Amino acid sequence: MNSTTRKLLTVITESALERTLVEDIERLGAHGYTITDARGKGHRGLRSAAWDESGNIRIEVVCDDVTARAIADHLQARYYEHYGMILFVSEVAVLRPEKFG
Amino acid sequence: MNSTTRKLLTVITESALERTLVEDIERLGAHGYTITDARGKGHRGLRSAAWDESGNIRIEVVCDDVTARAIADHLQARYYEHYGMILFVSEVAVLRPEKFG
Amino acid sequence: MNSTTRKLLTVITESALERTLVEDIERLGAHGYTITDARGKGHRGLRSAAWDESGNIRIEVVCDDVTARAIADHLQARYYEHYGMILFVSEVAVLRPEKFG
Amino acid sequence: MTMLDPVLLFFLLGLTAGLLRSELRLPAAVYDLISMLLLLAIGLKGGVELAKQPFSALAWQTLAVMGMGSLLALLAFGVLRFVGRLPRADAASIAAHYGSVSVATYAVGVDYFTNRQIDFEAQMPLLLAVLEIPAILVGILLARGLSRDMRLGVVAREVFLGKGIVLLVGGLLIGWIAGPEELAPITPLFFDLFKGILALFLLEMGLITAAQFGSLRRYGLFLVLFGICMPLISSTVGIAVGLGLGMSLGGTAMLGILAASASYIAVPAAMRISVPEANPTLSLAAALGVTFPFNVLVGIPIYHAMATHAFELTGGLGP
Amino acid sequence: MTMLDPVLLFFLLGLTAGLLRSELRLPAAVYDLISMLLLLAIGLKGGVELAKQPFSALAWQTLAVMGMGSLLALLAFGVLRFVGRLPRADAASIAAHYGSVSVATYAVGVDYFTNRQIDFEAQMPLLLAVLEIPAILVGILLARGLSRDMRLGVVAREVFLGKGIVLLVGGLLIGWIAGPEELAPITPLFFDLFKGILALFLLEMGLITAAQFGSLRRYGLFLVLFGICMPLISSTVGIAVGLGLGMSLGGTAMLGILAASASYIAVPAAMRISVPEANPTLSLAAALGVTFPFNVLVGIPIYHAMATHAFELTGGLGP
Amino acid sequence: MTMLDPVLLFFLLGLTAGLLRSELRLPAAVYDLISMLLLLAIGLKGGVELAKQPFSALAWQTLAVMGMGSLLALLAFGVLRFVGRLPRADAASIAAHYGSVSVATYAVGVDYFTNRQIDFEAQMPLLLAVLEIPAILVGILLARGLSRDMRLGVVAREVFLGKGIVLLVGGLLIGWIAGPEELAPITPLFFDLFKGILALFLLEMGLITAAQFGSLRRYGLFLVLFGICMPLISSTVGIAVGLGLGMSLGGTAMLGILAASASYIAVPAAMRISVPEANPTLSLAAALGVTFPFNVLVGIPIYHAMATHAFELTGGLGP
Ligand SMILES: Nc1ncnc2c1ncn2[C@@H]1O[C@H](COP(=O)(O)O)[C@@H](O)[C@H]1O
Ligand SMILES: Nc1ncnc2c1ncn2[C@@H]1O[C@H](COP(=O)(O)O)[C@@H](O)[C@H]1O
Ligand SMILES: Nc1ncnc2c1ncn2[C@@H]1O[C@H](COP(=O)(O)O)[C@@H](O)[C@H]1O
Ligand code: NA
Ligand code: NA
Ligand code: NA
Repeated sequence: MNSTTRKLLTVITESALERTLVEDIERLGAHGYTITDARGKGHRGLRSAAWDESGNIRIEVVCDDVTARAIADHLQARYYEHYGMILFVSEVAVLRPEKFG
Repeated sequence: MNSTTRKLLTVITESALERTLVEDIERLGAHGYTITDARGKGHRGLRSAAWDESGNIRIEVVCDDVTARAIADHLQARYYEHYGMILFVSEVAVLRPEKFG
Repeated sequence: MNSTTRKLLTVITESALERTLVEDIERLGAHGYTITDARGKGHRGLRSAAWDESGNIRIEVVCDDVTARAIADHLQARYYEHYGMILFVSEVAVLRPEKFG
Repeated sequence: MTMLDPVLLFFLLGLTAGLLRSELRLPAAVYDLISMLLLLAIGLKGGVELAKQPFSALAWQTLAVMGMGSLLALLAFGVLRFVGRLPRADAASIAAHYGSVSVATYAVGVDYFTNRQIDFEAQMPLLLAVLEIPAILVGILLARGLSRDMRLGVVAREVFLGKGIVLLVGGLLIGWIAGPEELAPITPLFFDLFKGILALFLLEMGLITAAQFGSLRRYGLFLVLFGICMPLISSTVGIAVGLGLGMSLGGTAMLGILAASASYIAVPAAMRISVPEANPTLSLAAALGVTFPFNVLVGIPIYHAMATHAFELTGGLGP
Repeated sequence: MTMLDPVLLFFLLGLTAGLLRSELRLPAAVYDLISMLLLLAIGLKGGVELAKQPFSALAWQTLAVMGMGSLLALLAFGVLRFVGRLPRADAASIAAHYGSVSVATYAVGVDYFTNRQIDFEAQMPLLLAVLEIPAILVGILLARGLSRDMRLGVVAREVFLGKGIVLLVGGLLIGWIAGPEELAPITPLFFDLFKGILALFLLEMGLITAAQFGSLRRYGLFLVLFGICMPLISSTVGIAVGLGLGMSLGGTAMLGILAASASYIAVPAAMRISVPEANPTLSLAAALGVTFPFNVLVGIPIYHAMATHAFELTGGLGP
Repeated sequence: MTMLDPVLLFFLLGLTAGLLRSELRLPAAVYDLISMLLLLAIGLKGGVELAKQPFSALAWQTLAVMGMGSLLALLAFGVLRFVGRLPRADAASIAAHYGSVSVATYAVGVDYFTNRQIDFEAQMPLLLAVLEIPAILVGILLARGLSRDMRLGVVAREVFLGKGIVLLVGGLLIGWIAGPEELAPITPLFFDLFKGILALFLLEMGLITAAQFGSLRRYGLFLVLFGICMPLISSTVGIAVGLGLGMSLGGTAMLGILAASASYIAVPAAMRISVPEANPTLSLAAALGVTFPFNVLVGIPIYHAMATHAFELTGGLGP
């Protein structure tokens, strides 16, 4: 296991943003992303996923430090104020570091 | 990216517990939570999600150290013995630390 | 909270591999696993989950260092070249370490 | 008598189960399937009818109805901003919801008139689709003015290519091109099951409505009053437009129902993207928590009575 | 002849596919939709029938049937604890499953009697709903005694507001209030498709049953024997109660089927919360892996024959 | 005239919505449900028909058709490897797709001939199931040779126990055992709704097809040409085999359609596991992005005309 560390950026936000966020994330240099459907509760109340638009998505991006910072900054500036959104970053060891830029 | 660290507590357990756990988690001071549906296998055998009740849920809570400890202790005391449940905690960097108490 | 650290291994790959991977993971010594359905994009293009086989799965395994290494090595050798797959490892604190081998 | 309609009983069942915090909920995939079937069925039926008759007046009606949608949004904005003293963005967003339409309310209306064997114009589903659009644009203009970056391209895509319009207009076109004979073999799914599927849909609507009551309590009396009075005003406008366009009694009442209804699918999605600072809970609570149940449980018969009365007074105006 | 019923063939297809470890599985959302449709259909049909007739004896029958459910749970507990030597919690939990009922078995019973044009009492769906409850309470009492914190509030909510009872009772009420004429337009979905949907449901039940066989192997012969003998005993009790209540042949046999069936939805969920120390695998393996296939494949004709025989002997007792 | 078939209009609606990047998409669970219903319906209908007649020639036809599938895969491999200069693994994988069959294309063919009241042999669904298999084995052999570890066990399980074959063959057996009378109560779901469900399915197929166009652009002209010419060649082979087997006009044309169609479900899954180095995007782009729309929009009438012409020339050969 020949590994290096990268950042794992996780964003949890409203399903309605999926298309826009994915464009932003790719534009800011991520080489990939993974999305799962989720529900939850936060400052903006319950998001129950009773129908499509009322749910959350959970986006994960594995990338280098600079990209993670760029995406986080962009999301914070652009969406944080008006959308249900949280965002956190952790360190992960990856196998093929070149895959993640 | 002006960040601080918080705890990310992840609980994987039986779907049947969703309602109760969510109440517990809020009562113990978490400011939010995120749930995704999952399936899996552990000491209590396969949980295949073939129907609703036979699946797992995966609950994530971002919170401060004390809250994470409180929730983990409570879940361990109350549910660990009789329910399929695992629980792990990692460090994450968050953007707006005030959001997570 | 009487905790120890373990590894959390996360694999994101094509749904078609679910059955085989689960067998591999159990054979290599993991005591359990959790699976969620996902979609995403990477070097092999979009995986949209429009139908079952076209989606991804996200497998999580909490285990000790040796097992994580064994699984990661095996997956890298066996699947990395020809399948859409990423894999990353992080440190997590667990409650009942004996549960995870 | 109306209350015996099983479709409404399903709504009440959902509402009750929701208020009692039952475990009952439809999986999102089922909700999606059911709403797709309804939208396609409404479109197909409209398309078949359209094909049967000349539609010279159509362009004119479309324009009139778009004007109506804009007017209703402006009206609602006035009330919300100056009577309700809501922030500009919230007033604009809620106004967009009320200038637009609810497919579920329309479907209950169709059911109501079908039960009573009252005909209405074939172009109704087209007007339904058309009505989704202008209020959204008005809402954005009200929130932003003309000055700033409006992301109109994104919004237009969101609206015109949203599920609702694609299925409704797609169904219309298919029904229109294929005609009743070619369509016959697919009627068992789209037409025979229509009312059963509508019943399931309203069960879920009841559950969703119940979930809005919490927010209502928080945002108080004004929203509730608005959610009841606004459809009464809107329906009057709708009925006047119907009369003005020389529609039949059924069509006039239907236009009243459309005017009275408030969107809860296309508009929320569009507003989320173009007026993000508006609180989406407010508009959903009003549209889903008050106006929808009001319309389906008591509004529709009222609008029907209003249209009948108007017809008696005028004998139908028309161009 | 019975084995030609396509509904059973679908069950066997699912069972075979499951045992061969085929990839086949229904998405959870589809399972949910299908079981909702079945529960609503059973309720609606029962409600329509109930509306047709006076139901003076209803309260009395409800009580008798609740007593039966409690008795069956006690009986099962005795066998499990003293013959099977299972731990108290496990015995109590399994007993609760067998004192309660399985909607899928009931639906196959309905299909069986419909095929043979044998009538049964209109209140059957109501008794089905009623029977879900007492065994759960008895099970909790057996596991806990009266002393400790029983979380009865939580359990009651779980049971009364669980999906099963809400849809069954909701359907009954809607059918009863609306009546057959108002219901006519929703029959294509709920009644005409009933047997097709039941077939799909049994396909999935076959897959689920197959998945239980692994646990069965682990827990051995006693569970298998129990899963076959208990329904034979219970059905005798059910038939005796049916006779005692003066029911028709169809109704008596149906009560035998209800008594013989073991819950695998409402009770597992309730037991998980109120008797968590019971191993849920045991009860599911017995109820789903043994008793369900036994009942639908060979039990139902047996109970029918038993009821017929009892009728010949007694001529129907009744109050 | 053909283009008025609503089923094709639904396909075009999906295609258009997909190309315009609409939000429209079916949840995966709904896609699963719909494809299950189609597979079961095709199987059941075939089974009922099979039961009606003696089928002495069946084993012989099955063998001939398996030969045809292998031959088509070899043919496609030759073209892809030596004309298209594709890598061995890719050529083998795409060849397997084209030697196998597409259930969706078959269903559109059924619809086409039903509309025109042209009969075809009852064993068609059986041949459909049988045709899925040989091309997969040929594809693997072509990619690997006979030497290396072929994981044939895994592949066989994947193929024989895959959803497609289990439901198709399961349906056939159920239809065959139960017979038309026992099946009658489940026809409202499986037969009456068939065409409506096929319409929904083709809506989704349109969306999926549109999603392949991006990859097509990348992999260029050769794939497009192959995706159009290959089915024209294959259908000729299929029609020749049909004639040789002495089939009716409808059956011969159907065999042409089956030969022309390319798998996009069973084969991709099997190739992913047994020939992982083949790029799955290539085969999906050709099969779904070119051949499927070509077949359903223009191919089927062509193959029908070809079969008619062949019949006129030969008067039907047959053994
Ligand atoms: N403390 C938290 N832990 C985990 N998830 C959270 C937390 N806070 C918010 N979320 C998730 O993020 C979504 C949006 O959060 P908010 O903007 O606070 O409403 C919620 O619906 C939750 O799914
Ligand atoms: N080692 C593990 N790694 C990842 N997930 C696990 C592990 N052990 C258990 N799980 C998950 O936790 C659930 C309950 O675990 P258990 O209580 O061990 O049966 C399982 O169904 C899995 O989804
Ligand atoms: N940088 C990344 N961050 C998060 N997920 C990724 C990333 N790259 C790939 N993935 C996921 O892994 C799957 C397979 O990746 P690939 O092999 O690169 O096509 C993709 O479909 C994504 O779901
Ligand atoms: Na309106
Ligand atoms: Na019972
Ligand atoms: Na072919």
